[in-house]
Amino acid sequence: MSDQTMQDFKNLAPSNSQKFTQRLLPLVVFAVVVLMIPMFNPSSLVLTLLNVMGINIVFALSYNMLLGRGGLLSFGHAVYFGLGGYAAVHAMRMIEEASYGDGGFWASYPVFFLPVIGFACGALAGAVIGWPSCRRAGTPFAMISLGVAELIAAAGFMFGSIFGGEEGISGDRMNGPELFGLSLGPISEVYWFIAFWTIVGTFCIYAFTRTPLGKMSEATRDNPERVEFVGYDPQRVRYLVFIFAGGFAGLAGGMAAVQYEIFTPEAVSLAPSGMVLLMAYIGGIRYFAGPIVGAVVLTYMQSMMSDYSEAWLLYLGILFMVVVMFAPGGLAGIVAGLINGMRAEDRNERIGRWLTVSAGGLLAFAGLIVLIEVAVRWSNGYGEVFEPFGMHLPTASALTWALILIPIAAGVGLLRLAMKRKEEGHA
Amino acid sequence: MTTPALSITDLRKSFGPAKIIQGVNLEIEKGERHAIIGPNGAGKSTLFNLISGGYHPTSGSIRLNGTEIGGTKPYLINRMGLSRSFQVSNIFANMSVRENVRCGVLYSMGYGYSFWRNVGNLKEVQRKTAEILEKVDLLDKANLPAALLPYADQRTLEIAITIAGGAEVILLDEPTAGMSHSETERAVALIKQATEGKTLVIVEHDMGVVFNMADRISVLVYGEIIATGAPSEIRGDPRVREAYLGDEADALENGDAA
Amino acid sequence: METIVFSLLNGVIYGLLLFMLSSGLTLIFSMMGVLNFAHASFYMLGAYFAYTISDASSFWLALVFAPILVGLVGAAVERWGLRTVHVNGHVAELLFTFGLAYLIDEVVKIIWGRNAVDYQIPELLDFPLFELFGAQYPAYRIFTLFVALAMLVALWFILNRTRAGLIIQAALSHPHMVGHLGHNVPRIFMTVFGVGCALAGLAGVIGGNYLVTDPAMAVQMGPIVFVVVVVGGLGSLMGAFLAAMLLGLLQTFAVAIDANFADMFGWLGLSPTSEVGRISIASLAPMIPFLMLVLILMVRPRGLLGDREL
Amino acid sequence: SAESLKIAFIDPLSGPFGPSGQAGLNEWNYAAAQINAKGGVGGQEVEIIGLDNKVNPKESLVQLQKAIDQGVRFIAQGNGSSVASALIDAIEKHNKRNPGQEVLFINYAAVDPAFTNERCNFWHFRFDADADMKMEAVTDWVKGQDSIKKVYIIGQDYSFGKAVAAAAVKNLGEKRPDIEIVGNELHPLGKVKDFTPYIQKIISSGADAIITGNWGADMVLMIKAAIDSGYKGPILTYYGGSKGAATAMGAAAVGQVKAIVEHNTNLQLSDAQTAYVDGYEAAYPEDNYYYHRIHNAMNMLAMAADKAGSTEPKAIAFALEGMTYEGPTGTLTMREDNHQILQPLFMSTFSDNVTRGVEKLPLGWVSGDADRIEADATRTETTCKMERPS
Amino acid sequence: MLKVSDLHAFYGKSHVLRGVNMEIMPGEVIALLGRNGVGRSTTAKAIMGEVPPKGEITFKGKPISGMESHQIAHMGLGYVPESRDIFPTMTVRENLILGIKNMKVPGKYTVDQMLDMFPNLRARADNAAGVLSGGEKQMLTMCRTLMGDPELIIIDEPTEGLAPKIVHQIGDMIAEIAKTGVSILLVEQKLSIALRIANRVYVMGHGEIVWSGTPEDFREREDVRKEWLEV
Ligand SMILES: Nc1ncnc2c1ncn2[C@@H]1O[C@H](COP(=O)(O)OP(=O)(O)OP(=O)(O)O)[C@@H](O)[C@H]1O
Ligand SMILES: Nc1ncnc2c1ncn2[C@@H]1O[C@H](COP(=O)(O)OP(=O)(O)OP(=O)(O)O)[C@@H](O)[C@H]1O
Ligand SMILES: CC(C)C[C@H](N)C(=O)O
Ligand SMILES: [Mg+2]
Ligand SMILES: [Mg+2]
Repeated sequence: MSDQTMQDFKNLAPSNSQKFTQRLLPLVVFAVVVLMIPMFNPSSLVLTLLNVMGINIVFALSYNMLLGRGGLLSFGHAVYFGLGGYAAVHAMRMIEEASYGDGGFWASYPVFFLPVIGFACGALAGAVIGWPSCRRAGTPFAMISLGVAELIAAAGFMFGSIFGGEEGISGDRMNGPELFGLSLGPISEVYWFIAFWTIVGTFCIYAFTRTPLGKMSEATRDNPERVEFVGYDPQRVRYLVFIFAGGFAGLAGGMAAVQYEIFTPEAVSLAPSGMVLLMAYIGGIRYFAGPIVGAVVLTYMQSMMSDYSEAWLLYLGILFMVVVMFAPGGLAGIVAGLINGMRAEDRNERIGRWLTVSAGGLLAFAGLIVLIEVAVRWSNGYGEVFEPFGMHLPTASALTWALILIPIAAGVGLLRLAMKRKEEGHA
Repeated sequence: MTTPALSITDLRKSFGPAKIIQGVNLEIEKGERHAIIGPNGAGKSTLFNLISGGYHPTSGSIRLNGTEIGGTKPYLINRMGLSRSFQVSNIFANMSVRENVRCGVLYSMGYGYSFWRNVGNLKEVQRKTAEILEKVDLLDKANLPAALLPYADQRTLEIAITIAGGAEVILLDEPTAGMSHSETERAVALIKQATEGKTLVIVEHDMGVVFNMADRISVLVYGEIIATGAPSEIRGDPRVREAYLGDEADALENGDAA
Repeated sequence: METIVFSLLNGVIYGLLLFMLSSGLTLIFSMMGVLNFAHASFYMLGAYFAYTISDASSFWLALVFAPILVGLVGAAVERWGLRTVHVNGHVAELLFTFGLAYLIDEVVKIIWGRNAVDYQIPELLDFPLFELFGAQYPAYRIFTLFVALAMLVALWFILNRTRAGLIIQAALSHPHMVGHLGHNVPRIFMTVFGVGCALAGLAGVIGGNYLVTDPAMAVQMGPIVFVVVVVGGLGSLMGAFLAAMLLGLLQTFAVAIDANFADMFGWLGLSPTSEVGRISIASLAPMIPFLMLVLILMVRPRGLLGDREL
Repeated sequence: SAESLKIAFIDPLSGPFGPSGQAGLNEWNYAAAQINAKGGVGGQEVEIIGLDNKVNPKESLVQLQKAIDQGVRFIAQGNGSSVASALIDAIEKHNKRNPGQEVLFINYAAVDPAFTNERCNFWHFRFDADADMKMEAVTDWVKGQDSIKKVYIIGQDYSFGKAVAAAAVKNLGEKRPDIEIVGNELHPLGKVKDFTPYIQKIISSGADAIITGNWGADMVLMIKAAIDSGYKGPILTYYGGSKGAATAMGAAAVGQVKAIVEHNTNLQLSDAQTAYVDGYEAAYPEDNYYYHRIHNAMNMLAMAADKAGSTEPKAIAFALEGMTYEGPTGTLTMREDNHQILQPLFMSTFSDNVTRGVEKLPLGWVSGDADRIEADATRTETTCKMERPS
Repeated sequence: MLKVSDLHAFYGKSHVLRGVNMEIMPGEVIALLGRNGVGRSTTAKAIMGEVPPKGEITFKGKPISGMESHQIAHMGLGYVPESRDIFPTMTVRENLILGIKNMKVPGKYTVDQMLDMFPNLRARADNAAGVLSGGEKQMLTMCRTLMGDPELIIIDEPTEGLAPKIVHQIGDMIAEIAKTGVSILLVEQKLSIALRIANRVYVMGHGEIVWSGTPEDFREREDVRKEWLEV
């Protein structure tokens, strides 16, 4: 081979500075943000929220190893989260027992490293369950994952000593040796624990995407048939990825075990599996950062929006459907589209269109909010009235209906306009 | 005499009642360029599928360098040094051209299912990828998504993935299908160069390509090989004319391929 | 003896209910390839519509109009939702219906409240039909049986007498081509989806007062519907029927059996006081469908009577 | 001070147990309004914050954390011993980790006996009779019924259901060794939609009576299936008064269904108490006055605050220990040794001869003089070794 | 019968058709020739509505641009695309049945008559069409379109990827179809076939028609051939 080729090739490959800005920098920024948060003295409410976000970030990233990277749609990923978490809670109890009892291995095991147990157990579960499930991709895989999830969830109420039945299993995180001077009692100390593992998890999952196995998992997603003819067994690729995804879900489970100090069989059921699917998808499965965005947004909605509106799940459903229909790249895809668009030559045209779309979307959404909130209050039947910005919007008032119908109509109109312009623009 | 690269004896394949391959015998020497021609539906692609592990033979034997491979999984056969391309482009559409080729390279370089190495740091892999890309002249398109390549380039990429693993025996299924004249010429040159010294089995309907490239030609009709021989023999064979070439044989004789 | 007769009867009726619920999905899934996650939500809508209609007028009107309404909702969903995501493939469609399930659940909660509504069996059918071993058997259950059988016959007729199935299947691989052959694909898709949903709605009318009409009914039934369709086999109505019956009977029998693992496997040395030994067969009932699902997918991916793999 | 005293009410507000939780929330709200009209608790206005936990322990802890983060110091919960168990644990940990910010747990219905025995805890006070105490009363009634020869026990598969079953087996064995227990079964909590197979099993077993601790939808659906299938024997319940059960039973169940309760609205009520009940039913026309113990708890809380001269949970807890309260049904005592209330209990029967019906029906719950069990008679031995903060 | 005037078409930003004009009379067989990539397939797609057309297209006097593809088909316009698009999971017979537009009105051919005409297909009648070989697929596609009794068929590259002998058979088949009175617009590269069966020839270059005339004229015009067809 000529030196010339190597030269050309080097030019094609990203330069070191590109590598740094595109790969390392985002991770570093992420870590710095995480480390700086405590400097703002967040309240325990905020800390709780952040901790849950951290757990969900790792969980959603692990899910995306399957869905986004591996093309495997799973409805049972919470199984590995749950099993990892259960293992960690059991370990936590053993640490407690050992430190009050006769010592031994568990007495010297720091709670700080429980996520490692979670990882091991999640990976083990992945190894066992993945064996039958990874033989085929696509719908059979999805259906098996659903079946397995329901099976394990049902078993949750059967094997009391493992899952604890309705009561679940709980533990106390303040036992065993302390690490880094963290007693893990107050939530502010748990924050450091979560921060540490969020960064470790994120980094490891990112690193995984850059390994030969990670790359071949993408290849298998795109074209399993061809993968066979370049020397790989697609089942094996899926299986290995599945084990890792299970492991990282278990890691997140271990983080959750320390945060909540309790696990109930509900943790392995369909509901949290659905939630992580929503997180990854809404965030954007084709982007590494997508699930992170999704986890942050959905956790916020789940914990905070549920205080403002009883119908938050409805908003979530709508958000999800809008993403599926109009933005398959998810929130991250929208952001990436904006950034690319800013660089495109027809920038001005695009900005105009975006503005129209956002205005239309916001208007339609505002109308929808009024509709939903008025409906919720009507449905509760306590005679409560929706009063945004000091307005008084009872069900019967004409103003209410005007505020519902006019923005929706105007919004839809604007959206159509934008759509039409886009078509024309392409012509 | 050395063992043939590929030796097929009494190979049969039926799908239900339909007997598609009905007793094929074929030996291909190391370093030979062998073309398989035959009417549509004769079973050429099926034969390729049998050799490369896509289908299980109903009976008969296929030996690669003396080792039986009939019914072995495709990825195992591939690891033994046999690689194939597809009649309909079968590439990794969501990946870049470079990544496509790299997928073909990874296993052969011993990086199988490794999950502790960063692909970016695998120097040999990068060098090999670049080498292949250069060979097929796709270096300048290395970072384009494969799906956005023009049709002819996708066909070329198909070939690139096939040769990337460094297999000694290469099967190409209609590599120039759908290409224009100039593209076909380029592809032929490229294939010749890239498979220098390797064993090549090729299926083609473009007689220009076939007669230009092949050392020997086999004619497959209704699942049976009715003739094998040097291009000149095949051209003259009346059975081949009757079953396959039709009027085109005359055109070929006039040196004016379709 | 009593147990066997009761379980048979209950099992058959529960099985028929499952069949009613899943027949619409079989239709949609096998014709359009859409694994409609919201199918059970349409079932729920059927129950709620029926509740509202029968509250205002009569159950018999509800029996007719609730399914039609649900069908219209389904058609609308196809027209303004699914159609947009169709181009992005089956996974996108599945995800769309997944979101739709959330949406319908929440809307139902807003309109009809978070707790069960009082959807009652019509007076005309609210009497014990016969007495068996000292227990009375409600007439409504037998009514259910007849509705389900009528549905089976009607569906079988539709599937075997129309070309719509072929056209849709063709459109899955090459939608444009089907248009060039002169078929109005979008309209057929919309109709099939609507009819499938209407069938779910009918199941809701019947199942809502047989069981309970509450916002959790969709979540509870959703996964089981998949089990029926997948175990029965893609594209096979008879398969779905068989699978539903099998599931109904197995689950009912499990509940009726008064034994635990120790009773069954005591000869293996399983102690009746151990955790595993204490597990009762009855408590296995909720696991049975999913066990079946996983096993079938592993052993026979085309299902009991399916004509192609999932 | 102007600051209100917040009580976080963590119970199911949706799902199969939603009606039970919602009724509880309504009564807490009413009790708060009533006490506020009298000047509140320790001079502070009481505010109830309803939080939905879907009967899930983990979700409850999430809600607990949220409540605590908002400065709530009092937690009320009742629906589900599974949840109560998690709350007791979590509150204990919280109180240990955050001295000076303790939280008090007011349990108005979770009756797993463990909470006032081996798992008793200083921060937990129970205002309902526990499962053992209630079962004593139930089996005392069975003792007098010679016609009952076979009993079927059915319950929900969790600590409370198990506690009921265990107590029933133990007590029947002591009081009526001749009775055969023909079935002792647990079913999943809140998941069964059709109880007919269970009921047919019970009928086939030849049971003369059913004992069940079921509540919420599990109660309503089970009793509906029993009536529909023509089961005729007595059904002895803890929670026959669950919302919706009366409608499901209808006149067919008159005299057949019994429930062990601390109150029913057909007792001899004082005028004040009548007005109180009327006030509730006027404020919540969809509900009936049911959780009398909530109103007891609210009044005792106010008394404790007055006694302690503070609304600090720790002070209130100490004040509550051993406190007696003259309630409408008699004298109530909060046991000091295990934080279990002692109050009169009533075996009540579903009847069509009522002055106050429930669920807008001419049917309701009555109890005669013989059905009253005095507070002292309900006392049980406790294994509690209470650890008190200094 | 079909009249195309000033037809433009775009793929994204690229302007592929730049004002195509052509006309097909009833019963005519027209060959559309041109080098790879000049836009012949795009012309076909634009007529069929698969690519949004800009310009005027009338069929039997009625404008058809902007119509849904099934409406176009019902007007009597058949299309055999380059990609063939057989329905792989269905049997050959089912593929043919799908060609029928209206089950209630009997067409010129029944499925059985069609299979009789093509013994190759009859042999595979109950096999999944996906496993047919290239030539068989091509035949099936044409037969399927014929089942709908079109008055004009647009056939795009029917001989691509076929064995030399089959190429001739396909040519004969098209000539055969033309004899039944159906008009044909044939997009073809192989001159031998195109010139053999066409009444008239259009030559396309860079998204425009650059020459038109009879096959006889075409044979004379070495220059057209050199400039627009050879590489
Ligand atoms: N999986 C299968 N099941 C049934 N029949 C099959 C299957 N695969 C191929 N066939 C049949 O085998 C015959 C040979 O097909 P094959 O694809 O090998 O032909 P070919 O020689 O490659 O033709 P072409 O040159 O057109 O590509 C065809 O008639 C086809 O219908
Ligand atoms: N889907 C598409 N997106 C973008 N460009 C396209 C698309 N399809 C075709 N083109 C481009 O449009 C031009 C005309 O394509 P067309 O398929 O009409 O050519 P053709 O004359 O039929 O040639 P061929 O011999 O390749 O069939 C080509 O340059 C082609 O690259
Ligand atoms: C509200 C109550 C019915 C709760 C039940 N007694 C329990 O302890 O779980
Ligand atoms: Mg072939
Ligand atoms: Mg073309």
